[in-house]
Amino acid sequence: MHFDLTDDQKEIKRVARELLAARSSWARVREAAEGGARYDDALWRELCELGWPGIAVGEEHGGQGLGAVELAVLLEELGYACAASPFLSTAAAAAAIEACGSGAQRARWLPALASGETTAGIGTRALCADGVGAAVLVLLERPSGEAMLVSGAECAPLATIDPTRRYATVSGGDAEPLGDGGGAGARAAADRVRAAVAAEVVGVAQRALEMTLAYVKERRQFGVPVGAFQAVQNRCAQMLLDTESARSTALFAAWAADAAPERLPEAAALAAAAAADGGRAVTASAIQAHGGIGFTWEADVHWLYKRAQLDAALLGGARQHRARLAALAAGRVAASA
Amino acid sequence: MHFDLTDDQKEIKRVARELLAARSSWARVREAAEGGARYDDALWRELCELGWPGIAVGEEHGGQGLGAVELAVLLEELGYACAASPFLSTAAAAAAIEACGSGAQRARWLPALASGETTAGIGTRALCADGVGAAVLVLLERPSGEAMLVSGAECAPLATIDPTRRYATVSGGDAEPLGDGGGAGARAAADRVRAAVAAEVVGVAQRALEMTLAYVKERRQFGVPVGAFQAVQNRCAQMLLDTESARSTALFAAWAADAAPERLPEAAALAAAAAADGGRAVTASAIQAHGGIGFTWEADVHWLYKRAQLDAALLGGARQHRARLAALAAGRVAASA
Amino acid sequence: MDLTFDARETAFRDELRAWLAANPPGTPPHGDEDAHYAWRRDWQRRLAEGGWAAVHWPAEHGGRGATLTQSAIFYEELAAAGAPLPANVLGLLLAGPTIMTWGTQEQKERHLVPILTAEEIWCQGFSEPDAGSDLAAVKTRAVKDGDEWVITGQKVWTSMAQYAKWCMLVARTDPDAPKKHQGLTYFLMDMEQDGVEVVPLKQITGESEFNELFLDGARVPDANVLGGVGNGWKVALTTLMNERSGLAFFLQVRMRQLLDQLVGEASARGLLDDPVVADKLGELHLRCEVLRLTAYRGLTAIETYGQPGPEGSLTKWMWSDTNQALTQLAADLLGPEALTDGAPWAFELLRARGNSIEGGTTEVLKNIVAERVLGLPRLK
Amino acid sequence: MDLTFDARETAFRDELRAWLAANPPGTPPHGDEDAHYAWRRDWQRRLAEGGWAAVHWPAEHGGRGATLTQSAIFYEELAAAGAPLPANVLGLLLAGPTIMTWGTQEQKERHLVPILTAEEIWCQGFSEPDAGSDLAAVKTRAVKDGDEWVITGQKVWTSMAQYAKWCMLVARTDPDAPKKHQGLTYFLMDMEQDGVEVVPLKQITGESEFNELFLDGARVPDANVLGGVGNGWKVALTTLMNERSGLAFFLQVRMRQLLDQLVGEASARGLLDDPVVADKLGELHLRCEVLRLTAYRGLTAIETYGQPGPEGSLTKWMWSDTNQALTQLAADLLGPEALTDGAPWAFELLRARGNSIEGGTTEVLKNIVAERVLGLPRLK
Repeated sequence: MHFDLTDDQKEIKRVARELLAARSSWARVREAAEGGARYDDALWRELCELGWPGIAVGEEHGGQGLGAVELAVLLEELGYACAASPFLSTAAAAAAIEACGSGAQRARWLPALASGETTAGIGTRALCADGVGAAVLVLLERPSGEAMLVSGAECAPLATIDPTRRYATVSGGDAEPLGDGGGAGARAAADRVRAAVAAEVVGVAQRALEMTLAYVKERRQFGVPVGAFQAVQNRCAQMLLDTESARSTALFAAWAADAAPERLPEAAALAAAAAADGGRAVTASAIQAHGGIGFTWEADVHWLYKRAQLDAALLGGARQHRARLAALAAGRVAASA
Repeated sequence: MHFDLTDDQKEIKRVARELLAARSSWARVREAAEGGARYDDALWRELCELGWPGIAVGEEHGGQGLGAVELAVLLEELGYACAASPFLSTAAAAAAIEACGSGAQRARWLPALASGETTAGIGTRALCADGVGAAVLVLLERPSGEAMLVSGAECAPLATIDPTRRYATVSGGDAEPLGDGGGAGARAAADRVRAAVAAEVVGVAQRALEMTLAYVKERRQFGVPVGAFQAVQNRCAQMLLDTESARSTALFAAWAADAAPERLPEAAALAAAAAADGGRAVTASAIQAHGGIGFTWEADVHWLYKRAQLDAALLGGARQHRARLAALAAGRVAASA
Repeated sequence: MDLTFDARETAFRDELRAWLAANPPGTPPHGDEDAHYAWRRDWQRRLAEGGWAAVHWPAEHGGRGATLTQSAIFYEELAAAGAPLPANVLGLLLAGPTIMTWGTQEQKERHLVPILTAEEIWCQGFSEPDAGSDLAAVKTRAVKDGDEWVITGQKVWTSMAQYAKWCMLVARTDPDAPKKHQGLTYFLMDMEQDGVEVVPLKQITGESEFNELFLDGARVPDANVLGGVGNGWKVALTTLMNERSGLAFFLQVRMRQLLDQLVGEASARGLLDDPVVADKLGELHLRCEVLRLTAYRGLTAIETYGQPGPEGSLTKWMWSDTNQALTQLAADLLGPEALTDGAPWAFELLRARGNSIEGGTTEVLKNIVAERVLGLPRLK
Repeated sequence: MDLTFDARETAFRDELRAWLAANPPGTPPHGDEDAHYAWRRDWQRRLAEGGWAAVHWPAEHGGRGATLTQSAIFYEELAAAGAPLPANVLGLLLAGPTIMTWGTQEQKERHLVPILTAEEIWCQGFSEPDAGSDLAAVKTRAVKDGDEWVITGQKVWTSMAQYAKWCMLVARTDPDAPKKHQGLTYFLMDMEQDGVEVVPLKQITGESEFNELFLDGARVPDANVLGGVGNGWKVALTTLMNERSGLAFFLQVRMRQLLDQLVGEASARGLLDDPVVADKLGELHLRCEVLRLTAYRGLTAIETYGQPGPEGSLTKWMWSDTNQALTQLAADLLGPEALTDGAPWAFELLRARGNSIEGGTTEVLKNIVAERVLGLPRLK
């Protein structure tokens, strides 16, 4: 039992944190967002040079041959930076195709995705992240819980409240279940995509928490730092609790994806439920703790709030995952009775 | 528009507060509760001498000829005292029969109820307050929302966590809809009973709040009164908000019962939803704010918590009332569309 | 206890309704903030012509001497008719009454009519970057120079400053006063001068309701001191304590309309049969009604006991919580379309985050409730 | 990252499971608290005989030198087997390790074995009526008299005092010490003497887990000072900081069992098809899992970085919140039968109110999180 990143994983995290601090500052994110959700092309090129879109793709397809935990580590850092890039969708789609795709699907899509030559979109037809310009989409079809692989679709740009990312609505295209004929594999693919989104949310929440802590330690009112007020302290404590809850479940889901696939359905539901609600709560709290400043465009915490709202939508909301968890619990209880 | 008690109603409130402070101290409540939910007979005699069980019963049946608001005023004070007496059920049943009963029902039950010669029970077959020894029961049958008048039933004592009141389970008996053949009248009777329970909860919450305020102003820790800590202050502020929400809706329901019957269904649902959740939250908060002391039998706040739990059960929980409110809102929106 | 309107109140409401029916506010112009504000300004002019701009003002100043309940009715009806708040809302609710209380005859004659007609818009210069909610910490300085005062400093969160002719400005005239709330003076400052710079503060919605105000040698003549030099704390309290409960009714009706709209959209999607949705909508309905009832209880309390009490803190807190829950539920129920840039629900979702900050943060409101309503001790 | 048990951990678990299977704890005696405690005492004797009473103690003192993960496994398995906590839990978790750290050779030889076998039960005399969570405010006095100390004062919340032979007692030996946390001394006090009176403190459940301890001339020989006169603050910190994470695992498994039971009862009533019920059960399931995962993350952190960290405050807070929500939901779903006096669910509902008070109130835990984890400043 060792519930922490390995030294190698910590090193990936450190490198990502440093790189993104240098290359994807708030000024850069803002520039991309204010330009109408343009992506930071220089950043994307750099991420591709590092091979990160293919972090969880096998070496035979030009990937790094690492796993879902390493992907989660990167996604947390990209979320932390609120980076304007198609990384989430491309890397998550690649990881899902790698783990669950048929041989033909892997051969067709992985090389170009791993190199970042082409990008992917993830989501639903009503809301697809990074869909515009994507070569392939991994869409989560709600009723069956199976992920569909869609190519040749029409992706109409959808301007959302989160201009740090491009979104689209999807119509048409050729759709097939991800994997050999759908079923468990296609459901696992969907769970992997959700686990990836949840990992991003952890970073978003972590950043919101850190910005808030820095602010309330600095900002003074009535002669003392506002962080000394118990109401502010309790708010920050709750933010920590929500962030750590999202982190524990997101790491569990990433670990289960590779190491204990039979636990993935539950782990992914846990991660999705915790991230969808927690991300919104933490980032809303960050705005509140910043007071009037937090409500301004200049303060940057709002990018995190907006990203958390869209990520929650990509996850389909917490509720369906809680329902799934209740059903799983009921099944277990019934089985042991 | 005058949303406050009249001078006469305030006088009733003052008299009740003073009388109960003298006659139904915590020592007396405790004595009754520890004796196995025995009632305080001396108190009951005194309440009867004042004619309070018949406060909302017409003078032709020996009542005071006042209305639902005056009843609510008394119930709030009885709840505030957490008095061990069959007042709630008897007075609420009498008020419901007076307002909604058929001529025969009124003639049969009101004189003895108004004088306190006999008592009534209210609730359901699974949980009936004051059922043991009651001559008549007003039972709220869930599906139709109609109140039933039941006599000659078997009431088996049910020891609950609230020993300040006697509860029973009910079987058998002659049941008839309250009023002429049920329908709107019998539903209004049920709403009146719920409004009465909600009024009691307001008093329970008010007492819990006042005990808490007194305690946190007095009790010192780390050299200051604990009431100076923002976390405690915020807790108390929330208690006030919940108490006042329950009070606003309970008063509205009591007023609507007599003055605007067409608004009673909604008003009663508002009052029941606010009281069921608010009463439990406020009294639980009172225990917490008292710290370790609050968790002891000696501290008396627990009587209020237990009463609030049972009152919530008598109200059938907040959820069904929220559902009713949603349906009412939807109906109104549809009608105006 | 009587929760119906009495004859006078009903007559007031009916007269207003008839006037609103004959003078519909029309639909707001889309998109452009300036056009929207011009619409509100025009709307106030029409209100003033009809004698409806300042119902709570005494008749001698062009009002109707409305009771609090009538004021509440006014704002409820305004909102129900889809009308906007009058453009000069700060002038009507804050500057006007403060000038009536503390102003000289000249000041009253000079200022009240243009407030009423929206000819001269007012803004409020209280908050400062490092003072926040703490008026005693005001740093903006006013230094005497002949029969004028020279003002230097910075104000924030000044809504409508971009349209304002006048500013209710609190500045420090005696930095050596023994206590910090002493040595403040309340000025009526002309915004149209060099030395006053208005910089819009863009919000997370993309709009700019608020501004920063940079004062660098702005000048105010002695005649525009309100309530006497060094008396600013007291005068400002009049402004702060002024009865704004009518506004609360306006906001409540708006929230109720928003909820009704959500119920309608949920119904159109067949979502009302979903018990979880019904549970949440029922809870929001409850909270809206609690707000309305509690606000009316507050009105009665004020009418009975005089001064406005601190109950407003309770309703403001409830309102912002509820509006945030409501707009978040809309996003949950309506999905991506409620998160689309420029969609009304998306705007409401973002705008609602400001509710618990503007006009007193929820944290400050809870403190006020704890200390002033519950009498809990202050730390230290 | 590896969320499976390694070979050593698996072996430990399997050995324990085998032992538990061969030595089932049996069913607890109903009703009588003394009988229940006797059952727990007997259970600890059996654990001790099997070498399982104090797995986290070093082998030289009769333990197994278990790692934190093994300790966690121990408590998880104990709870899963329906076993109670060992009777002498405070001796095993607090007194023993504190004596190992600070005790003389004689003290270790005298006390450790009877702790292990539950022959001598221990209680903890830290809290006082006016001191609460504030150890520096301890008022109980110890005055030197020859080679003895004479103790006068009052302690509260001393669980198991009615069964205890020994008390970990913190008393003030130097009232003139310049700082309040100086001048404290940690005593091993014999409870079986005149001058020690134990008064049960009845809880809102009707049970008496806790006691008040009245000390009126109780005597402690010099030899029973632990860690030196005047060093009580430091010694007490050892007790307070001692690793109790294993206990958290026990409580979590208990809560999971309670939730499973509720899911079963809800299912039997056909309530799982109700989306509102499913939503709430799903949320509780999530919280239980978050607790389990976060606790394991905490263990890894401790194993990696040494000292136990303040994460325990976070899990304790989550646990009490969740247990309160769970027991309240049970009352909502099961109706009156969950509110019947003596019904297990009714007991759980009432008992859960203590969760956010005992062992550090949630308010204090949040402060600890804010100051020690988040590094937020203290007021003053």
